Amino acid sequence: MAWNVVDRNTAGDLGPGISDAVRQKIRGFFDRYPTRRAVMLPALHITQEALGYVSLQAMRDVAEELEVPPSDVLDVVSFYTHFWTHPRGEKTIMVCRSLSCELLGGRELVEALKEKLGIGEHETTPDGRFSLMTEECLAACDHAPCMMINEKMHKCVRLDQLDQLLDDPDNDRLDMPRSDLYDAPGGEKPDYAALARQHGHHDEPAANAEDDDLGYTSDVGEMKDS
Amino acid sequence: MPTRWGALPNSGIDKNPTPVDRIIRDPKIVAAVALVMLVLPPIGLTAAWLAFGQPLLDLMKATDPAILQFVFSLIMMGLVLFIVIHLCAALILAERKISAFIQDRQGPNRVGFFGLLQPIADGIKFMLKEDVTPARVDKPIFILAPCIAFVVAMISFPVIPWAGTVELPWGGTLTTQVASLDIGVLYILAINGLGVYGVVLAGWASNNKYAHYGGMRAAAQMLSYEIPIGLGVLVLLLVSSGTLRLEVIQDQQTATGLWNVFLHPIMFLLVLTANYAETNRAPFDLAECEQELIAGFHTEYSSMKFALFFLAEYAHMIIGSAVLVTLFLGGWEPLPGVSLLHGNNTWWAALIKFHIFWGKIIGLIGLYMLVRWTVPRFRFDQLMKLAWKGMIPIAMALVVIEGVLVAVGIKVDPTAGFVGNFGVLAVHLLVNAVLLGFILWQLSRTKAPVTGRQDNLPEIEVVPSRPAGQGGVSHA
Amino acid sequence: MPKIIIDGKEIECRDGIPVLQAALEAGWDVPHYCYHPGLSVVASCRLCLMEQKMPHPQTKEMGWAPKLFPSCQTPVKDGMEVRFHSESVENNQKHVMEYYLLNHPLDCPVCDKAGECSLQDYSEKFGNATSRMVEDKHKNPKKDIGPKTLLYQDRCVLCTRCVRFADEIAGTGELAVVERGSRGEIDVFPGEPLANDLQGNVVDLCPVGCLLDKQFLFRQRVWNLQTVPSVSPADSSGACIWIDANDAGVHRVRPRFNERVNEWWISDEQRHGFEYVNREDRLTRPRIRENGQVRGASWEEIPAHLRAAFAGDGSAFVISPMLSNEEAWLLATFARQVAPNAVLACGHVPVEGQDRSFPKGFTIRAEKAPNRGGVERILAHFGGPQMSFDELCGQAADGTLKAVYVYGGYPAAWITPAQAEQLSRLDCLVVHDLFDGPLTERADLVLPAAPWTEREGSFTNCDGLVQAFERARPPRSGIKAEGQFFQELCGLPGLFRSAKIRTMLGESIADLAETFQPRKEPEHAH
Amino acid sequence: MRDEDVIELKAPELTAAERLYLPQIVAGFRTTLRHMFLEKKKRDENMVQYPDAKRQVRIDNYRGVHRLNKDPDGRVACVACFMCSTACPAHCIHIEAGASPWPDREKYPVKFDIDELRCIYCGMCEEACPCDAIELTPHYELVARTRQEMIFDKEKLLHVFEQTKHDKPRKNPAVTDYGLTGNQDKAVARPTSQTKV
Repeated sequence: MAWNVVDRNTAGDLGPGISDAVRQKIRGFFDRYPTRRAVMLPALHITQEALGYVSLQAMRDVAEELEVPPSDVLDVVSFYTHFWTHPRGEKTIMVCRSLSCELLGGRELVEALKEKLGIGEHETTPDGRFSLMTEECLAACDHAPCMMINEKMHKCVRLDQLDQLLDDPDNDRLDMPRSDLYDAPGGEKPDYAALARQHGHHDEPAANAEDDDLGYTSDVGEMKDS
Repeated sequence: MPTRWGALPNSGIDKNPTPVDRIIRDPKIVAAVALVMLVLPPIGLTAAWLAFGQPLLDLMKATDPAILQFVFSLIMMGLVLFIVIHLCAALILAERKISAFIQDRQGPNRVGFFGLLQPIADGIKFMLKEDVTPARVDKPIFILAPCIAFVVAMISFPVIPWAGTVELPWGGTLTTQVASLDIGVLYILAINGLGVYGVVLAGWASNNKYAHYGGMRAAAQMLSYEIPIGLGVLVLLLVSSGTLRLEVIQDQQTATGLWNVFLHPIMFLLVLTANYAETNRAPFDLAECEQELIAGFHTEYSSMKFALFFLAEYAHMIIGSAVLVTLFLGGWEPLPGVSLLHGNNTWWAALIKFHIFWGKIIGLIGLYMLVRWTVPRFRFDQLMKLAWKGMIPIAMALVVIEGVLVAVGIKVDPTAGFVGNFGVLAVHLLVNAVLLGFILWQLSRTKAPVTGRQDNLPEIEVVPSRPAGQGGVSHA
Repeated sequence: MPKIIIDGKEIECRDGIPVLQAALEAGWDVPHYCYHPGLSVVASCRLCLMEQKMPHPQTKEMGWAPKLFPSCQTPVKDGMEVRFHSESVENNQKHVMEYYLLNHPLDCPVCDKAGECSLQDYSEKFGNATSRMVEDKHKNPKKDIGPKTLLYQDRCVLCTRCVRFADEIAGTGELAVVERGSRGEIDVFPGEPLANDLQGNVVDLCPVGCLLDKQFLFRQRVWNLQTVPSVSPADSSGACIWIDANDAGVHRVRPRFNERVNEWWISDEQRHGFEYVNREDRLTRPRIRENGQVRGASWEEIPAHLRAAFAGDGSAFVISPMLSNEEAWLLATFARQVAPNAVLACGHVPVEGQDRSFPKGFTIRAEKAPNRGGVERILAHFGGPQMSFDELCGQAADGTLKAVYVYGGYPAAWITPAQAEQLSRLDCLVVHDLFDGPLTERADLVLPAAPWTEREGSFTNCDGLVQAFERARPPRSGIKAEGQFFQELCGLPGLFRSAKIRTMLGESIADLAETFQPRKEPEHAH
Repeated sequence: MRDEDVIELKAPELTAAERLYLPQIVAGFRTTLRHMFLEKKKRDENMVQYPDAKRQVRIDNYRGVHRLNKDPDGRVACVACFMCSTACPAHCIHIEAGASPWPDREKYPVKFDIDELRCIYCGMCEEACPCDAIELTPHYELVARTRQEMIFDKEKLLHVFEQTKHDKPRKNPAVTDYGLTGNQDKAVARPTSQTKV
């Protein structure tokens, strides 16, 4: 085809894969979840901590571990802006692109950063120092426009502050790894059946499902094949 | 966007005219040719007369009058054939020019100055065209049909009294009428009746449904319109002459100066109209109407076969006009009411008579053409209605009336002259006026819508439409 | 059977289906993209929203709920009352349609889906004529996502039918939604193209022109096609299909709903395997060998020739499983007429590997002929000497058989050179086939066959289900369709009509006369 | 439609004189004779000696021979959408589409034949064309020696464009992305994580 088509039949350079240590760490989460697919997010966090980003090869490896198609992993990785699909700089600049920040100068901020760093969104400077991305909301609308460098939030950013903010060594601080937010591996596995009963989960249809007269439920689990 | 108008670049055709183009379009050259053609024959004839005149006269004096008449008849036949064929060519050009002028066009103007050489080009083209005979035609009849059409058109001419008789200075007479038949009028009617064969056979043999329709229509049409002609002739015979000889009917008009057209104006119109129908010309060209039947009976004909049909049509016009001139328009007499040339049988009078006769024919043909380009074509039902419900009853009424008139003694007296027959003329004009009034009265009694459809169409039932809002959106 | 009230009209519907499906089956035209009866429900397109009567929270009085409900996700319940023709529902449809068209490129003239595109239909029926968006449209990439499929992302409405199909029906999950929100795209993992054996169905599933079949790409505009119901001969499953054809040939095969066999799907070989019917090198003229010379023959002289050649002993008829029940019956009848002791053999049955089943039960059969069951039943009914095709070849080689009539009709070369060699030793070999091959070279009489698109009849599938198929195209010039030819051989007058022959066939084999008609799917169901 | 919307027309009736034909025919003679003799001057003034000179035609909407327009790069502007052949009441347009060899366009006509003998010159194709690729030119001189010559293929139609583009330039095809620049630039390609991979 002569016109512009992105070829998906062949992959180019997939990047680095994950090491055995990482695989072991991922497998450590398997017990804690009812399915392996559920380990997706911890596994990706572990991978991103190990590689700095989630390469395509790493996605394949994770998919292999979790026994899901690699496209599912790509689905999740691309859904969350915090997963990087290509190498990230030392400092990641995240600028809010939501309404409040947009109205109070967020876009100018992004444009200024792009000009200053010479890169576009989701790109990294050639020297590997900065990466730039935009975020949906940094949850500081009252201090718009705001941006985050690595894990540190800067509020009410003015354009003339940018140089100072970028050079601030305090930005090098990295918070604790994301995967640590999940329960440590090896802990006790919850009783999912009990939880399901408690919350009326659809895995076990609750006996009181017909408490409403007309039973208007959005649950289609009971729908037969039509 | 405003509309832009512009001339398109010319094609290369006429940027480089050929030498032939240059010659035939040069008015000077064409004028010179015409001059030569006009001047040379008289000079040649004069020279020939000076050289051979006296010996020729001597020879003629010495010849048996019967043989002289025979030779003269042959010469007349040749002359008439020559005139008819050449007149046809000229009439075709005339028709094209007249139609063009009527339609605000120029008509043929490329071949020769004013298109005068167009008939020659047409003739050459007719002869050079491929003569196509379609695969599944009935071949003998297919070839025979145009011949019949042409021959039938031509064999009526001998009975026309072109210029009466010529008394030779040394005694004896020659008649310009080739065949002075006792049944002249019947002969004309009979031969005219044969004309339909050419058309019907052509339509049949072509094995083409359009041609077939054309032929069938032509048959019905010609049969229908022969009746008014026959009745018209009957009226003439009753009132005027009591003879079937054309030259006698003609002589009677010149003797009294009372042309039959004044005695029988309505009958004249009927016969004229029927003549149009007999020749298959507009507004009665149902047999070949282009819009419905492509070209009707001659759809499959090409080249000279087609040309024969063409010639036959024009020959029919000429013969029809000649008959009308003879029967109704006083023949070779120049003016009505007086007898200028009656009884003058000198050779120069014959020459003048001959020219006047042809002049009247050409005048009638001019009327033919004017009618063709003025009156729209009839629909077939209208055509039949006109003949059977219009013309034939009127003609029959006239026959009855004339019969009554003859019975009470009101009849043209050939010896009484114009004044002596004035009473007869007055009675006839009165009768015609009364008949016209009766026709108008009848027409005003019945009704016919402008659309020309049948008179008594059933009323269209109007179905009340659905009340609004009942349609609704259907989900099913 | 629950009864529900839609727009004030009470309808009866099947149990356990969503309101949307009930409405569609009752004849309502409800716009929807993401809902498909064969897939799980995600309720993401928001086009099928309806109004529903619910009890007021305080007064418990029944009234229209202020919020709209996705009809695809609401199961029917006896006595419920909903409506689709109300201002709020129609407003919703209008605005959602406008939203879908925000970034949709107006390239309908070059889009293969144009003419059968839900976006076109819905924007005409339910949408606005104009878009209020003044900003530039986003332009998404066009992707080559597999050997047989293209994905034009800028036309996508993200209904995720294709993703769900890959996950649930094919079970391979190549497709995924990457990114999110307004940037969402359908994509495959790089290097893992959409290559499963059912993938062609995503093209049918796609309500817009986003997923395109490379075989049909740019080939015809759909409004120039005539659609005819048929049955796929690609394997023995008897999958129901639509054949889209016009004067230029057969262009496309699409699945036809059949609850007993293939539901809404067909496999790729059923979908793409028709191209042989359009091949230029098909046989189109009978050929006869006389005194070593091959000459073209006319169909009129052939019956007499066959009767003469097969009258004696040692004649055999090979009846291919590519033939329909009616044709096989007519040919066997003729065989018994002309030679009561003729051997009847079922033709070669191509088999590839094993049956393969997919998660929801769709099965690709290993047996690649449509009618082995029917032909075998008919042969069994006729009785007399019978043998397998291999045995027949052997007997032909050792001279037991004198004259053999071989009907082929396979889409590709089918006979081994050894078998061809064995058959070539016969006194008289008649080959009735689609293409020239090793057998036609040796044949004394070659008859051109018509592919199934140019015939009509019925196939008996591997489960004994008899299904009728119609003729999509007239036989190519010079070919006499099998049914007509065999009928003339048998001496039956008139034009071949499969239903008539089926009735005659039913007098001896009753259950072959009963054809199965799938449930009729609503026009706008998917 | 309601009953009150229906206007019933009654054809006027012919008078007796009209049904007699003769007065009408005489009136007709008046008209034809007037044209024949009195309007000669008007006739001569309006006369165009056709092959030597040509009538002025309305270039923008005269419906003569077809042409297939080229875009500024000299490529055929047609995108093979079949709209013209669909709209054509005489079924005289035959197109075979194929994948275009150019990057900015995906479809183009591999074959594009118009049977000029079958065509009724109604201009529907021009109306239907979404990228103004097919147009009717003011040229009405269309002759050939065989029927085959009158089936214009793509090359010939493009050649007609070359011949007529000075008389009638191509309309501005800002209707779609296809053809000229149009709003090709307006569509914005946007970066995604995927495109960067």
